[in-house]
Amino acid sequence: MTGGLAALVPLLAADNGAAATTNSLFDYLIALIPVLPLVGFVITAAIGRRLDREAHWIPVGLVVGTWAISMIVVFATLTGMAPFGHEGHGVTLYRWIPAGNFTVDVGFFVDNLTACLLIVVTTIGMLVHIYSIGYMSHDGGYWRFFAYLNLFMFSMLLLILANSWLVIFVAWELVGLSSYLLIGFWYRRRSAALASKKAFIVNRVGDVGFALGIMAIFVNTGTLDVRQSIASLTEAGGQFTIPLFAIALLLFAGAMGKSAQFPLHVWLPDAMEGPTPVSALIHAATMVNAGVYLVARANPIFAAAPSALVVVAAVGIFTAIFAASIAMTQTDIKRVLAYSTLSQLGYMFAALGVGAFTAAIFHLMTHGFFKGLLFLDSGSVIHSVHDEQDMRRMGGLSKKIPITYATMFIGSLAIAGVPPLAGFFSKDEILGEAFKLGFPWVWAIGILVAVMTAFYMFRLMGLTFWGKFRGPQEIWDRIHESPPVMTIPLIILAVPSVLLGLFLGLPFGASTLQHWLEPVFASAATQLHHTEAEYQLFGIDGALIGASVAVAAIGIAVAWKLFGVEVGPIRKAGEPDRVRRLSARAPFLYRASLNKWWFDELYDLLFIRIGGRFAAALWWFDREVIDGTVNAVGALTGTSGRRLGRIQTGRVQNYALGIAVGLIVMAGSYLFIAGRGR
Amino acid sequence: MNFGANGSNVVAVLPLIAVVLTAVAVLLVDLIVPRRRDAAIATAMIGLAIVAILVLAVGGETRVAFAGAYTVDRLTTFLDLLFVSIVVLTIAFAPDYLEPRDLPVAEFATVLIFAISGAMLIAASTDLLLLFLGLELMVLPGYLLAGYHKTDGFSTEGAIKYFLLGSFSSAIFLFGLAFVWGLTGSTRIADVAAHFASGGDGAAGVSAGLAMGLAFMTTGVAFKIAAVPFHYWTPDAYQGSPTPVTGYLSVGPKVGAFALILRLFVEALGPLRAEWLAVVVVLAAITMTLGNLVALTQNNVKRMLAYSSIAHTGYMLVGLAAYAGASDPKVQQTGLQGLLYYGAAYSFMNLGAFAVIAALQRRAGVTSNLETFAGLGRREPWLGLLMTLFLLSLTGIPPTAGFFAKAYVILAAVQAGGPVGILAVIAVLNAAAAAFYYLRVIVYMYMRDPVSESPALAHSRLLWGGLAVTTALTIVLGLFPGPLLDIVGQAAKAIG
Amino acid sequence: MNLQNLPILTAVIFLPLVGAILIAALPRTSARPVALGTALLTWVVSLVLLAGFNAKGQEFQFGAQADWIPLFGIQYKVGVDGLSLALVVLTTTLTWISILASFRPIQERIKEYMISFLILEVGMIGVFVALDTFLFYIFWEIVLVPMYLIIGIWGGANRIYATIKFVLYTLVGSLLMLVAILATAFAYQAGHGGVWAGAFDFEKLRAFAATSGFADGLQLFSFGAFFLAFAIKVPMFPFHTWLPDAHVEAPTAGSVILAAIMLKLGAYGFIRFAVPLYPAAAHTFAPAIIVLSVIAIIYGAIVALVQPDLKKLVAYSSVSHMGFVTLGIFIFNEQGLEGAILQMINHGLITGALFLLVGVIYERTHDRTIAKMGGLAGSMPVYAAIFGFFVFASAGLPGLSGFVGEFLVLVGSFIFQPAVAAISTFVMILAAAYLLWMFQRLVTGDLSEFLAGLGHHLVDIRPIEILTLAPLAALVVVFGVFPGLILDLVRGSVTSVLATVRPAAPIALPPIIPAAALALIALVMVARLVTVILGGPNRPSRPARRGVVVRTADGR
Amino acid sequence: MPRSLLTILGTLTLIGIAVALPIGLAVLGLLRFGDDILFFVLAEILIGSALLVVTMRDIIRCGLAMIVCFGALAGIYVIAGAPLVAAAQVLVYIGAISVLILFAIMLTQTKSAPTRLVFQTQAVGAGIAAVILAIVIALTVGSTDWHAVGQRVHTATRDLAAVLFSDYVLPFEVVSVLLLAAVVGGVFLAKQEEGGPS
Amino acid sequence: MSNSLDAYLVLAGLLFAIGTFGFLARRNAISMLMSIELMLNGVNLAIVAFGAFITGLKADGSAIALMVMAVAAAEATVGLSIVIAIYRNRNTPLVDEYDEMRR
Repeated sequence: MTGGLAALVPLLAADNGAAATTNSLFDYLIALIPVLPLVGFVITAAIGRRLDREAHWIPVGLVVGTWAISMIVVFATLTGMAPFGHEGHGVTLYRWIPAGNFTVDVGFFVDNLTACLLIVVTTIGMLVHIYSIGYMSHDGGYWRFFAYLNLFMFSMLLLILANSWLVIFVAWELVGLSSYLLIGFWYRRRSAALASKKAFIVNRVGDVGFALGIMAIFVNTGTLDVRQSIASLTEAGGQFTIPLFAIALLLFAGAMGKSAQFPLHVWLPDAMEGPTPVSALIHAATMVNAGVYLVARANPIFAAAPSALVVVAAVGIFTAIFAASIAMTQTDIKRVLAYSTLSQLGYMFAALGVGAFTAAIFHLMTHGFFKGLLFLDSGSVIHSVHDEQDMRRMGGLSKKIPITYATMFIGSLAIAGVPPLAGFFSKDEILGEAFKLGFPWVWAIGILVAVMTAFYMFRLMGLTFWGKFRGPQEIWDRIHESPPVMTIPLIILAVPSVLLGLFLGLPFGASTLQHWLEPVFASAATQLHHTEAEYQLFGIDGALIGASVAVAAIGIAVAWKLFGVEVGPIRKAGEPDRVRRLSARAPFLYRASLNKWWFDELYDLLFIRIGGRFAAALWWFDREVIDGTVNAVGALTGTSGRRLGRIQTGRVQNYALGIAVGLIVMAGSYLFIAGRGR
Repeated sequence: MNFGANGSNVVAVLPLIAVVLTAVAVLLVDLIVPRRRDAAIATAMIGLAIVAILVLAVGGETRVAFAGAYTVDRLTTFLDLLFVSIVVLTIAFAPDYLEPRDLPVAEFATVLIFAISGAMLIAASTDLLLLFLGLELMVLPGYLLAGYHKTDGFSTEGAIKYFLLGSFSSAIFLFGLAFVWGLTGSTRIADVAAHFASGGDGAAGVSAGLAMGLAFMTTGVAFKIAAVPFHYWTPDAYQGSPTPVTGYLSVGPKVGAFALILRLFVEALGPLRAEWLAVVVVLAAITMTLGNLVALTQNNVKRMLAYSSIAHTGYMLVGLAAYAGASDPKVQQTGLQGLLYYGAAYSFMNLGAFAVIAALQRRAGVTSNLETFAGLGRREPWLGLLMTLFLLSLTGIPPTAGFFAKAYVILAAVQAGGPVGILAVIAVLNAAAAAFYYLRVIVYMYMRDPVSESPALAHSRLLWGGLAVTTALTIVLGLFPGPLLDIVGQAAKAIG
Repeated sequence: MNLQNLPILTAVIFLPLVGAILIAALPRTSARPVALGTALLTWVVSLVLLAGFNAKGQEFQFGAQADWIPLFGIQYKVGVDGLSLALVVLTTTLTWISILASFRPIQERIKEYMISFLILEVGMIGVFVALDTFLFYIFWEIVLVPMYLIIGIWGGANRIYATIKFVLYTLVGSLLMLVAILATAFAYQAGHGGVWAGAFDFEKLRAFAATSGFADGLQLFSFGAFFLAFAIKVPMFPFHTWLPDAHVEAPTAGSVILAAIMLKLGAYGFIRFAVPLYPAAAHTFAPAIIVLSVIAIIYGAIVALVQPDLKKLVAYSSVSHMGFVTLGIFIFNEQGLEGAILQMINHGLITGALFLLVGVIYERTHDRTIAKMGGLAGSMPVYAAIFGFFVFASAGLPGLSGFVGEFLVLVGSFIFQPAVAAISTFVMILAAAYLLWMFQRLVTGDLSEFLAGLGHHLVDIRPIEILTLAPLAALVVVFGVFPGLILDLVRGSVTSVLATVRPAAPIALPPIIPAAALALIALVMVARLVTVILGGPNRPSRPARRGVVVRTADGR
Repeated sequence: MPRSLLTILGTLTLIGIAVALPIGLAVLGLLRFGDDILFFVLAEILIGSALLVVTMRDIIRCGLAMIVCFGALAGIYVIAGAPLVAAAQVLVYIGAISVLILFAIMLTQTKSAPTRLVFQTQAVGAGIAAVILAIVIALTVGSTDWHAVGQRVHTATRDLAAVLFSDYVLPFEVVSVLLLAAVVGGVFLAKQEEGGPS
Repeated sequence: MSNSLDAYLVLAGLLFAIGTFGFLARRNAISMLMSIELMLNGVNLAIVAFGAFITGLKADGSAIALMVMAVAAAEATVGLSIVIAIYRNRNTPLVDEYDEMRR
């Protein structure tokens, strides 16, 4: 009890954990990062309804505060200031679970990896909050939306800050919850409700693996502290109950769920039922990166089990091409972006799989910004055309919504890998590393995906902004640019989409990011025998860059050819007939892409129909066999009673005969007993 | 030797004399002031109170009278008090039933008191002939009581069935007794026991004649206690009899017959228990099982309670089996104590249950069908509550007398181990099955709406008083079994 | 003043009885306030227990002892350790909540209802604090009667079938347990030179079991009997079929108590009596019980997926959740046992709340069919929010109390055997599936035609209803964030139980007896399956009212 | 009337056998004359009349046969050396019980109660049970050592009287109470209620 | 033969068995009553025989036999009164028609 009471005053107990250091100011700051949004959530959930249209002040304000604190902490971390140093700094709040030798402390730990994610999460989170003020301004559940968003921020920050596997798992589930709430935000829409449920359940599939992985870690190491357990797991010559390979795959299962990797990808496209800021924040920039973060966090474990890394790479790159293939034919603007997200996440996993952890985090950061930007743009588009999401009823919007158009164009260039935008650097690094680290097949597929990426992004641009408007005239007349509260975040986001790559990862020698993340990934690199090769701009590296740029160009060109372009002087109308002919020529591929390779149908068959039948059969079994047995025992008793009751004929002579027979039997048995006794 | 006028003999039989005189007095009072119920009842009650006082006064020390034919020991005292309470309660419950049917109370009380004199005689007899006579004195008035509602076809039908089968079984029993007399050459229980203990017929194995005698006696006794397969009379006689009589029949003659068993099988034939153990075990098992199974399907509460009474016989036989099956004298004692405790507990709870039925039948023409009980909890909440208590006690739900009694015999059976241990398991499974039909009555009382809205009846104070006593005992014997345990402990010691 | 020396525990046990008697004596109108007052008073006094409890000590505290039936050494002996105390407080809490929740729905025979409820509380508390096996049994059976009445009188349409099934099923197990209690006492007595003193005293029995131990045969029999009694109560697969029926028919508060407390009686019995007294037999049986628990976990969840009735769904989810409890107990390690206890308490809070919530709906619609519902979020937003909260708590959302217990059990079972944990963990998916399915059908979408037809009857949750749910919600959060509050409390109990028994052996080839038991269960099921398929007698789903007219004369 | 003829023939045959059997046995030396012959004849009469009691159609004749049966039994008692019992047998059974039964027959055998069927449908089963019972008893009796004296003992009336009023005084009194109870109850039951059903 | 206990006992057994047969087979209540009397007489014969042949019993045999007779008389009284009572209700002495109560 005492532990619990002390926990009510969190930081007083900060020194009961392993790291018994004097409290520094940063301990409080670190703790405040997740606590502020939690406070925002609680307040808004409690009184938000009364605040009505003013409900955004508290949550947005607190998130801005979080961002500010985060930036201080990030700065301190990355510059290796006092308590952080090279290895990072942790703070323990209280002992959460004291169960024998199974103890879990709630505490935070900030190192450079965390810092990198903090940048992405808090920045985009803050911008999305602001953006939402405008986007959601007319929605009935205004306060609810901000409450959920704050809950999400809390969960996501807890996820990246936690220093115990189990607390990560808690946050893991909580982001799942907030995702559920936000996808199903418009609960009256049946599709939204179904999508949210699907997201949560599919995530749970991955969570099972994660949970088992955590148990395995505990069984192997006796602790759930992230660093301690990793340290003892990667100790040389360690003998473990559960092989590391299994642990790595179990953790990866969790990552697959949250990051929507094949075959658990099905929830993410449906998740677009949520409001667009949600898609931007959760389903593009932050939550879906949790899987990448997890694998990166556990990188020594993976490095110690290289065969698991191959699995990661294979799943990642397959998801990349698989999702890209679907994105090429989707007509819903947000779905295109959703599949694009899947595909980009696949890249990141491929990077992790090949051992290029830094590259993966690099792409995570750049992708977070430009995909967030793209989603917010799409939101702005949807907003402007009055909640129309089908690109077939768009077109020519560039004139009406120029800021949106401009920022989206930047985002598209970034994702397509056009230098010197952010996406170019990060994607190029992934592909390059894959090639150099001995995974040419990853590189080859990756290149193909790059073509497809450039293609579907500019298909999207073409269909949305260029050419003629294909929707109803009355809509066209009312299209207008979004309010500044929405466009300013777009502009702000466009900046890192352009510059972040240059800043973090200029590929000449050790980049900034590499420098930052070196302490986190060093041991894994050693384990995997990576050697720092000289950067050869005019050798292998230059060739790879050239290939990347080339494929991006090819993709863009094909898209322009088919769907038109209106950039400055380059103007060309789209060729819908040709598109039609092309799709008719490859009907299977086209249909497969359009129908997302029928995975929804497959799962529906497997889990809803067959699984439902099975469950119904089991219920039948329960009623008829198990309960039937119980009832049969009862019925049998009753029946035998009824049968036995028939000897009571009512006729006294029958009774007497019964007695006489009983007498004879009795005599016989006594004689028998007597005979035996003799 | 002349025993007749011996003073100590007279002292020993004083309670018996008093009870007979009470019966006669009631008859005389009825002759002097005819048709005055209260006078007859008052006489009976006063007489029985005197009897009870005499029982207590005479008891306390062991008195052997009539050259060992008649012994007053703790067992006698305990059983006598039990019998007196049974008959007092029965008389208390009867008027409410008899009055609307225009049946006289005086004759009822007289015959009933005669019957109980037989039971008291059994309790004190240490002579086989006296046991037989006591048995007859107990059951003959019983036949008459069963047919007491003589204008009612059911009552007389039950009576004649009871009578015919009862006489049949008496003859069988007597035949068995004769065999024992022939073999042992004595009618004294002490002599018989000594004969068998010294290996007269027992040690070297049982002679065929003795086996025959045992078979006939067991059959006769099994009939009286309504053990399967000699139980046939029970449902018909119970259902047919006037309800207070049914109540009496279900406890008085049953406990009396068990008293006979204690005197005959335990005291006299105790040395042969290895021979009759197997029979008792089988009887107990099939008695419990059949009683409960058939009770499950009954729709008439009296008939259901008749089958339940059969089942309870089975439980009591478990105590007897524990006595016979145990090698440790302490455990044997436990078995007998269990039997006695069960007898007492069963008497009170079952009388209580029948009293409620009788009270419901205060309006002539009301049957004892389950429908009668529909909505009782609402119509007459107190009666419903009490009935619930008695039924729960019969089920064996703590903290009631029935529970402790059941636990006690089961404890004895568990201790005895072997086949008797299996009997314990059969007993509890039966108890679970039995819960169904007891609970069914509760279902009707509380969970069904009344078939017809009839106004609550006014019940006599006597009935309420009697119910209060049975209720109190049903609860107290369950919550604080200690005192009674001491008593039955001493009683059992007298014969074990 | 030392709290330990006051007869507080006895007061907690019998206060409700006093209240019941008071209600019986007072007029009908005072039944509600008196009942609530009594329950609240009991609750407060039980909190005093909590305050005065010394969590460091492993021995029983607040003990009270008096000879009852000296002849057999049967005593009135009560006392609490952490486990008991936690469950007692859970009981007192949920009782007043249930009574409060009954104010509106129960309008008929309110006196009898309240009396039943308070006596029920006496029995439940008694079970948790009895330290004499005989006394334990008595309280155990006392619980049956009021529940029987509560379901049977104030229940739904098919209540009589359900209540009789409930009672009979429970009785079968408990009566065998009585035999086992008596046999154990006798074995103790025989081992102590025929002296009965202490033969029913739990502490003495436990000490005896720990030192010389009971004979193997007795252990197997007694454990088997205890197992049956407790397994039916928990209920473990395949003894669970009474539960859905009982829940569906019981009134709301009855369901709450049934789920929250009554099911815990069985689990408590396992921890308190079955394992410490018969450790060898427990060890022998453990593999079979673990198999059954894992089946229950998965099976309950799968069957819950297809339930058309809200209460049935929650009932089957209880089967699944309680599977964790039995699993945690019988893997015999600290994580498992602590998790099991935590799960017991959390299941009590969460499922209790879910039944309250179902009751809220039922009170307005008089229906529980999921298919008829829909769109409640629009017309009952607060209700929807609270409902969602408990749905996620039930689904084991971390941060809420359901998670920690489940996870601890899983960790324990992973230590025991990873395969067991792997199978059991899958329930996370299934639980999310059936709970969210229910939630979605109920809360989202447009208001269903059925509900729309109710018009203004469909009011949002009332303050009194919130009052019943708020404490539960608060506790769910508190225990989710600070599970140590419970874990520290019960550590002593856990340690003393585990000291008596070796860790369970992994399931490889189970010993012959449990294997035979499992085989028997399987055989019975197969036999029944064959009869059902061959068109055997159909199950009488309604109260058996066969057409056979038993010809009994309409006699006296 | 072949049926009545058959009955007469059968009866004659049975009587013939009954007479021939003791003579034959005596000739063979299995029976000593005197008591043995008397015993045997009385036993024959006893069994024969008992069989008639349980088989005859007309219940009044059954009652008469029973009187014969009891008379024969009294004779056997005399042979067994219990003359007082024999006397009591005559008084109680023939004098009281039989008459009582005959009265009851008169009271209950109305025209409306025809004697259609003498036997229950289970007569065969009853017969088998009775035969088994008889055989079992006979076998048992034969195989048991009763420690009996070789020569039957005559019970002097004086001895019996002494025993009766010393050892048996309590049973004696009990029997009187029993009879009182039976009479009180019997009178109540048999008494016609005024205004009751006829 | 008249000096052999076995002969008396067999005779008693026969009488008892005949009585049993009558009791089981006859339909008329009074016939059944008579059968019971036969059985009791069989028993009495056995008792008297024991009195004659068993040293320990001597006069006891006769005394018991007298008691049994008295009991038989009492039984007859009771039985006949019941028969008469039921006859008033049912107008038939045939016992197998008294089967209103069964199962």
